[in-house]
Amino acid sequence: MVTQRITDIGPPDYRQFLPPIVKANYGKWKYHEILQPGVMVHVAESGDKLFTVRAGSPRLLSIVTIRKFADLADKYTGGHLRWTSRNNVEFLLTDEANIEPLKKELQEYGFPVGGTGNGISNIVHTQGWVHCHSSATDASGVVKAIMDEVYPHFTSMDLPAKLRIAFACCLNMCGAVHCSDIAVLGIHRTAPTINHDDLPKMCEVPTLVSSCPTGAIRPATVDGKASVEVEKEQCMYCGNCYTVCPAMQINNAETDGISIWVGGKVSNARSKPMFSKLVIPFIPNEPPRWPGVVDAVKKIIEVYAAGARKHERMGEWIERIGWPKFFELAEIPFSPLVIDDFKHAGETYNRTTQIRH
Amino acid sequence: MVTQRITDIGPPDYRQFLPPIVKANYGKWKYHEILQPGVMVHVAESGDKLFTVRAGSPRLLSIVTIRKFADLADKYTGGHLRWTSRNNVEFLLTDEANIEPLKKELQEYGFPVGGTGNGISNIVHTQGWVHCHSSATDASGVVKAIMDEVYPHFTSMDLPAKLRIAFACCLNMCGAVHCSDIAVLGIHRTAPTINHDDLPKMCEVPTLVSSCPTGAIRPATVDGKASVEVEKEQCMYCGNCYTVCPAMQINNAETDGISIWVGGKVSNARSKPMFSKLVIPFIPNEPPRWPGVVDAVKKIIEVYAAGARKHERMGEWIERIGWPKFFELAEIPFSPLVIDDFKHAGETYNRTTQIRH
Amino acid sequence: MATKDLKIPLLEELEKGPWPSFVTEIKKSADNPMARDTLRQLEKSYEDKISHWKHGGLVGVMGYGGGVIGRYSDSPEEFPEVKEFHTYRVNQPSGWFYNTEALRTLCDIWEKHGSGLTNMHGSTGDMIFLGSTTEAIEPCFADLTEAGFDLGGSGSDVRTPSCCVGPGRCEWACYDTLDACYDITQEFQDELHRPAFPYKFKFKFSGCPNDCVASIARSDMSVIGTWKDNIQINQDEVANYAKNGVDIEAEICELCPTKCISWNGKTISIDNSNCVKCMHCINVMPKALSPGKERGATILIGAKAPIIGGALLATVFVPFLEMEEGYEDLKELAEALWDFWGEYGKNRERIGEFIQRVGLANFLDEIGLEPIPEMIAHPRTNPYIFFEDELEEEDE
Amino acid sequence: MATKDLKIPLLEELEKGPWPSFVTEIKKSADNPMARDTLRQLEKSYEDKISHWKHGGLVGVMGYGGGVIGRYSDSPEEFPEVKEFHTYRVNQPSGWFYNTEALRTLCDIWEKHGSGLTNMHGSTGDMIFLGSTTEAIEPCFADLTEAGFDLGGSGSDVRTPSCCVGPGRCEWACYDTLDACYDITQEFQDELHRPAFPYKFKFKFSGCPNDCVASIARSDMSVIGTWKDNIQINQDEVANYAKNGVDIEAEICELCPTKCISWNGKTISIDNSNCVKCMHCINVMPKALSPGKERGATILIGAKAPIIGGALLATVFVPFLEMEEGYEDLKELAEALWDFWGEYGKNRERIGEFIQRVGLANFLDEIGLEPIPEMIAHPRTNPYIFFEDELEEEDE
Ligand code: SRM
Ligand code: SRM
Ligand code: SRM
Ligand code: SRM
Ligand code: SF4
Ligand code: SF4
Ligand code: SF4
Ligand code: SF4
Ligand code: SF4
Ligand code: SF4
Ligand code: SF4
Ligand code: SF4
Repeated sequence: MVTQRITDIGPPDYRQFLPPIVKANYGKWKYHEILQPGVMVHVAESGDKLFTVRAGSPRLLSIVTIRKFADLADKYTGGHLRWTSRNNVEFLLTDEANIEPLKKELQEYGFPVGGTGNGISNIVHTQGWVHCHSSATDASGVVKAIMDEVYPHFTSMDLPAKLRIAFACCLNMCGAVHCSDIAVLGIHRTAPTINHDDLPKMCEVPTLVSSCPTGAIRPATVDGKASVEVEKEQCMYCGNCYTVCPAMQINNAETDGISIWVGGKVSNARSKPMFSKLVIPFIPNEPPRWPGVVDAVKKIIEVYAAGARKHERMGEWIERIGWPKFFELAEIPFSPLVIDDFKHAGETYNRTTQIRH
Repeated sequence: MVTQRITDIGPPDYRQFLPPIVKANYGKWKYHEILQPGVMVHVAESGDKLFTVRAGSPRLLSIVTIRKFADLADKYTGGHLRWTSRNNVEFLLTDEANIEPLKKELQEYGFPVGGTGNGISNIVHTQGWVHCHSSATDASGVVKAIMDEVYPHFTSMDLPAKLRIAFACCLNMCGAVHCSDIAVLGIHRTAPTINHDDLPKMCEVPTLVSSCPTGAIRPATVDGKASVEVEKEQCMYCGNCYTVCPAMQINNAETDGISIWVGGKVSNARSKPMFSKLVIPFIPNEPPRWPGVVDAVKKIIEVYAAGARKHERMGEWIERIGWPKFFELAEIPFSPLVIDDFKHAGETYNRTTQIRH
Repeated sequence: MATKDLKIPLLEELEKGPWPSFVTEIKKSADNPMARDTLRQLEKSYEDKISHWKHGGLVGVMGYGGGVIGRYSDSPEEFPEVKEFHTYRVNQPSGWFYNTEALRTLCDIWEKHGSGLTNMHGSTGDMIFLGSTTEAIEPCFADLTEAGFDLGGSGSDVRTPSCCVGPGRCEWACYDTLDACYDITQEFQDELHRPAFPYKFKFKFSGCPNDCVASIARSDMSVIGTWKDNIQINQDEVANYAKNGVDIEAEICELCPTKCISWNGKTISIDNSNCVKCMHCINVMPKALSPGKERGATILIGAKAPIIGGALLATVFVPFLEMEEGYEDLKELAEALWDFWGEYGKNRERIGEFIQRVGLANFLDEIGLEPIPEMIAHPRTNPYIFFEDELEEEDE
Repeated sequence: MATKDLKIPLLEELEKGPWPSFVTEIKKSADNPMARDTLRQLEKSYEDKISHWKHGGLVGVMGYGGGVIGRYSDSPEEFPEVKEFHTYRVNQPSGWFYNTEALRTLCDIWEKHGSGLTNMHGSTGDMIFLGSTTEAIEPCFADLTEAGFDLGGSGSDVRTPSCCVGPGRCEWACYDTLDACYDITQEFQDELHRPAFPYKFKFKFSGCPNDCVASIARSDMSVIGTWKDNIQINQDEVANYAKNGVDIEAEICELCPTKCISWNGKTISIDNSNCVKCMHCINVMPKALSPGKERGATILIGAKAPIIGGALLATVFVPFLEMEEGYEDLKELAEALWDFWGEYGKNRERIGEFIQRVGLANFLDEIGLEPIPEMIAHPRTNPYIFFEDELEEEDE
């Protein structure tokens, strides 16, 4: 029986999915051009041209939509499409004439074409209340609310450079938001509440104790049972204990919310990769449309768009103008909470007289 | 009796020592020029001119020499002179005609004029074997050996920018060498040897234990007496315990020696202040003339002088060309010991693909 | 569609606006009772601002230690259809290339065994099949493998590798990202399916320093294409860009991190010995410039998200590696890392944190890599140098 | 001089070469038996490569806790004259200005009570009188104070402040460094002479960001002159510099850290709102440029050498302070720092390390300074934010 189960076959060989034009020109591309927002041509050394139409997606897709994409691909691309690392769908065409009809059908179906060049692409994000237990906020809803607002930057390329927004619903940062131009991050702000009845049944105390990065958790006997206690002053609400032990409830409807970080990047172009930096420590959860978060993001984009030079990413712009100026322009009050107090905090203090007075 | 003792009077009021021209033009200087190496003129708004003749000094001065300086000052400056923050002597003249005779007398007496502008000034240094108990090497001797060699850069201004050398005989770094273009630093390389007889008499064990930054020292009972033991793998030879407790002998004739650091600076000009970085972890003590150290310093200065652009300090130059290139040019083998493994080590790893191949 | 009776007014606010709505997507599957209860429970979260999912007991495929994430409603009476709501991580094909046949097959399988909801794709790269019962796992897996698909990673294992589109479309790919990703995934099937590491280990492959899969920020082994020789220049095209409005001095020369390009108004010249292969000039003038011909990759180790010691970017381990088919060097390096980390890494200690704990120089020594200056941003600034080992060697 | 019978062949090697020799200096004092034994013991150190000094029991002036560093030969039989060889730290006048009368008086005192050897000056700034017996301390001190001199600091106290030449000669002094140094030294005589802090506390005063006393690298309170308004420009002199060979584009515009100067071939213009007062342009063209007129100082806190936690540069606490005579703000700040550090600082914990331990934001809160973005290089990159306090306040 067991021998008949197929295991460890790995993913299918990608080669079977490559369009013929890709197979023919594999590794032999010469240059590309962005023809219009969301539409690119890649020209091969052979002269062959591959057209890409990129459509935005909420990432959470029903099979109904996937089948629709398949229909469109059959109609326009010979059945070939791919997804991008930011969850957009790309239709891979050889016939330039098919671009506009495909665009039209996509847009009619509710999927905008764009996300290329110096604009805003899709927001990389995580599960939120749709699937994850430790989320401090919803993911898809916040992303939808932001994308509705920044939509004009998805369908145009009018920013100084690429602007990458990422979202994660807790500081595990599954979206790897930590290197984004703008990072929207769900945060818990209170220590976990402990379910002392479940704890001994569900969790191993030593593993739990050692899961806490700050050493806030100590073994304790509660009502005669082996449990733990949390030293509140030491807890920084990372939720690590909750991931290890469900009896440490970290979610809190009253105090959970969202923080905003800016100026990270991943590419090695011009400047080195950089982490995003905290600028707004807390905005409350305001479902269904999170106006506080949306406004904050919008404002940051506006001042960036107005101030940055061509090709200058958010973080590069801020480094040029200085953080004090950024806070001033973005009209963000300077919170003491943005001053680092973690392990390498001293490395973030200003240690020069170079100041704009 | 006690009431007659004079105490807490502080230093004498500096005003009484200011030359009349300084009093007259105090805070009203307009500009300066370096007329020749070691000779400057400061021009006041009033048009008055103050000439400064700067002479090198070994810092360790006999009263015989100080009296000689006083004689020269009486002869040429109306009795006015000062020392600089790098231990040079400055004669403050109003009569330009006195410059050359003063220079001549100084040089005849063995004190070179120079140290200004884009050259090498005096080496800031510490006590060494002349006075300190914890020195891993001599100070004055190493400094003398280096200055003899770099002397042409003291009496000329032929370098791309200022080049500040500092020397400290142990990692207490009394010379504050940690932000110097070239830092020469005495180092111990073995854990202290403990004198268990003296220790209980001379030192408090708890203070001693807590003096160790790495927690390498533990209380121990040796021959029935309260003493300590050192976990050798944890000791990084900082000598902190020795300063607190003389029974922890850190000096070691076999293993003590010198390390070389480069690329620090203090000024806020152009770049921010920077720490010096370790490039040669160890050169043995070679009294009386330390040829290994002298050669290393000379080589670094040579490649810097050849490679740096005008106004570019050592550290700025290295940041521009990259550390791999520096090691190559200076012909310094890359030792794993220069890779940081202290608290913020991770911050010093290369975290970008930006590499010269 | 049977969505009229769903009372989800808050969520329906999220059907407004121009961006495609995930609520609409879930509604599209609302014939499926799991999808309906997903919406109902989510509406409840929107009301009371808290997640209603719990995690708990291990679920999964026989013989695998990962690939399925167990999830349970905390209000199973209220939302019985999502009482169990596990996700599958289905290993995507390299570069997320599909044909319609494969997509339709996947949809059919997921219609049969689950909620009909997916993430295309998860942050690591997998297709995420969102929501199924414990019971469905084994049959769904059988159908998937039958169709040529397998599960990806979860837990303390090799996670599903991912890569940029690379030579499939991009003129800048300095090695074959699609092939490398596929080859490594196949090679380490056992490590991917049977967690045996101190913690997760992620591979990501980008064809050039633009790093379109963000590998330097989120993979334990980041493989980023680069080149060794001179940037290829077509001066005529440079002139064309200049003519068409690119301000070469301001947009390129001034932004070059090492200022190694210069422009005389007619042609550019590059001091390639000082070029750090950042891509910027090439990005701005793709018709005029291309990476050199001697291509390979930089291997960086140890990126991760903040838990526990703070986020890390990856560190250079091999400045330049020729990426020959078979990728033996890469595999050997991975295995050397795993050996040392596997033995001495603490539970839930990512390799990046482990390296920092033991010290880069010690780590290199253990895995047998020569330390070189390219691995560090700068040498140490503190004098706390451990000489003991060296001195002991001298003694011997 | 009685140096012929000294057998110091190694040291005599150090009398060769063009740089003035400390050995020659000690020889000059060789009529003094202490100086002779200094040479003999030093020769021994040169032979066996080790220091022959010991520290030990406290020595000092009655009523003072510092100012004298006790030192003993470890071979008193061999070198009886340096059996005791203590140093005095004699507080220098501001800016190290002397007249010959004062110098001669000092020489006479030191001839009478000690070895005749000095350091002009110690790294902190004091005159160092090098080598005397325990017995001589009190009489020497009496003669010094009689002549108007006092001891400087040592131990866990305010250390002897020092300052650059400032308005005494330098056209760039943005405040009166000499006066500030003198005033602060006088104000804190008690703190200077009677150690009562967790560890040492150093003041240093530089008149402008060139920082000619290296205060940012080695003082617990670093006071560095700066200005708020526009750099003063004399365009004719700019043109003269250009004519005389300064390549203004390359030497100035390109090296300006914020690229806020431009040069049109005739005149320069400065975007002063982006000038970070680095001094570079002024340094290169002192006749043409000067700091603005609205002058004051930046106050930075917490620099130190590596012991124990690694070296620190000082951190901006007050971006701009008007340096009015009396320096009340400065004194208040110093006292606020000492209060908090004095109470909670650990033994041998410099204030810079203390700030890092308690966190800059907490520290500012305790001493009553408003946090502003100028205090940090950049905001935090980790999500480990302590919200508890804030939430508790909300609750109240
Ligand atoms: C399709 C995709 C790769 C894939 O395999 O899926 C891709 C494709 C291309 N990238 Fe990318 N990048 C893709 C994600 C990324 C990412 C990762 C991310 O966003 O999470 C990055 C790193 C972002 C960062 O630094 O934070 C990335 C950084 C770049 C850059 C460098 C931008 C910069 O100046 O910093 C370029 C160069 C450029 O655009 O000039 C680039 C350029 C390109 C080019 C022009 C390459 C080419 O010749 O085909 C492609 C079209 C770009 C465009 O959209 O304008 N790509 N690119 C990804 C599309 C995501 C999307 O749907 O929007
Ligand atoms: C006399 C002295 C101050 C004092 O009160 O004693 C002094 C005096 C002057 N300094 Fe300084 N500096 C003095 C120590 C320093 C130090 C401290 C040190 O070396 O330990 C520094 C910081 C060094 C560093 O960054 O590591 C220092 C960094 C500067 C700079 C910035 C250099 C740079 O580009 O980084 C200038 C500007 C310049 O020279 O262009 C400067 C400029 C000047 C000027 C031109 C100022 C003026 O208008 O009078 C003075 C003559 C400079 C010369 O020697 O060429 N001074 N200067 C010190 C002389 C020490 C000596 O004997 O050599
Ligand atoms: C599904 C996914 C988010 C998504 O919506 O796309 C995800 C979801 C979870 N991640 Fe993640 N992670 C996902 C990609 C990531 C990434 C991004 C990446 O891989 O490129 C990261 C950051 C990069 C990294 O690995 O450092 C990431 C960093 C974490 C961490 C923190 C790890 C760390 O070392 O800092 C945790 C916590 C943990 O391991 O316990 C975590 C844990 C989790 C758990 C398993 C929470 C838990 O302990 O049960 C989440 C399950 C959610 C759910 O309900 O299904 N997830 N997680 C992503 C995987 C999909 C896929 O296979 O394609
Ligand atoms: C004499 C002097 C060196 C010199 O030759 O000039 C000196 C000499 C000593 N220093 Fe220092 N320090 C001297 C300036 C410095 C400086 C520079 C400065 O003040 O600008 C520093 C670095 C700046 C700083 O304070 O961080 C300095 C950092 C230290 C340290 C490390 C302190 C730290 O927090 O990292 C120690 C160790 C200690 O305090 O136990 C130390 C300890 C010592 C002791 C007292 C060693 C001891 O524990 O007995 C040395 C006595 C030597 C002797 O035999 O006389 N000395 N010391 C300097 C004082 C002369 C003066 O008053 O003018
Ligand atoms: S970021 Fe946190 S809450 Fe969101 S999916 Fe990942 S682990 Fe879950
Ligand atoms: S939330 Fe984080 S810091 Fe708080 S107790 Fe849990 S593991 Fe520790
Ligand atoms: S650096 Fe060390 S050995 Fe030298 S004087 Fe200072 S404490 Fe003594
Ligand atoms: S030398 Fe330093 S590290 Fe070694 S035992 Fe002494 S205090 Fe500890
Ligand atoms: S990483 Fe480089 S090779 Fe890969 S898609 Fe992006 S630009 Fe192209
Ligand atoms: S790739 Fe980057 S470093 Fe190289 S020449 Fe182009 S811009 Fe400069
Ligand atoms: S710090 Fe500034 S004001 Fe003081 S001497 Fe140096 S250049 Fe002049
Ligand atoms: S002082 Fe410095 S920052 Fe200001 S204009 Fe001059 S060079 Fe630029």
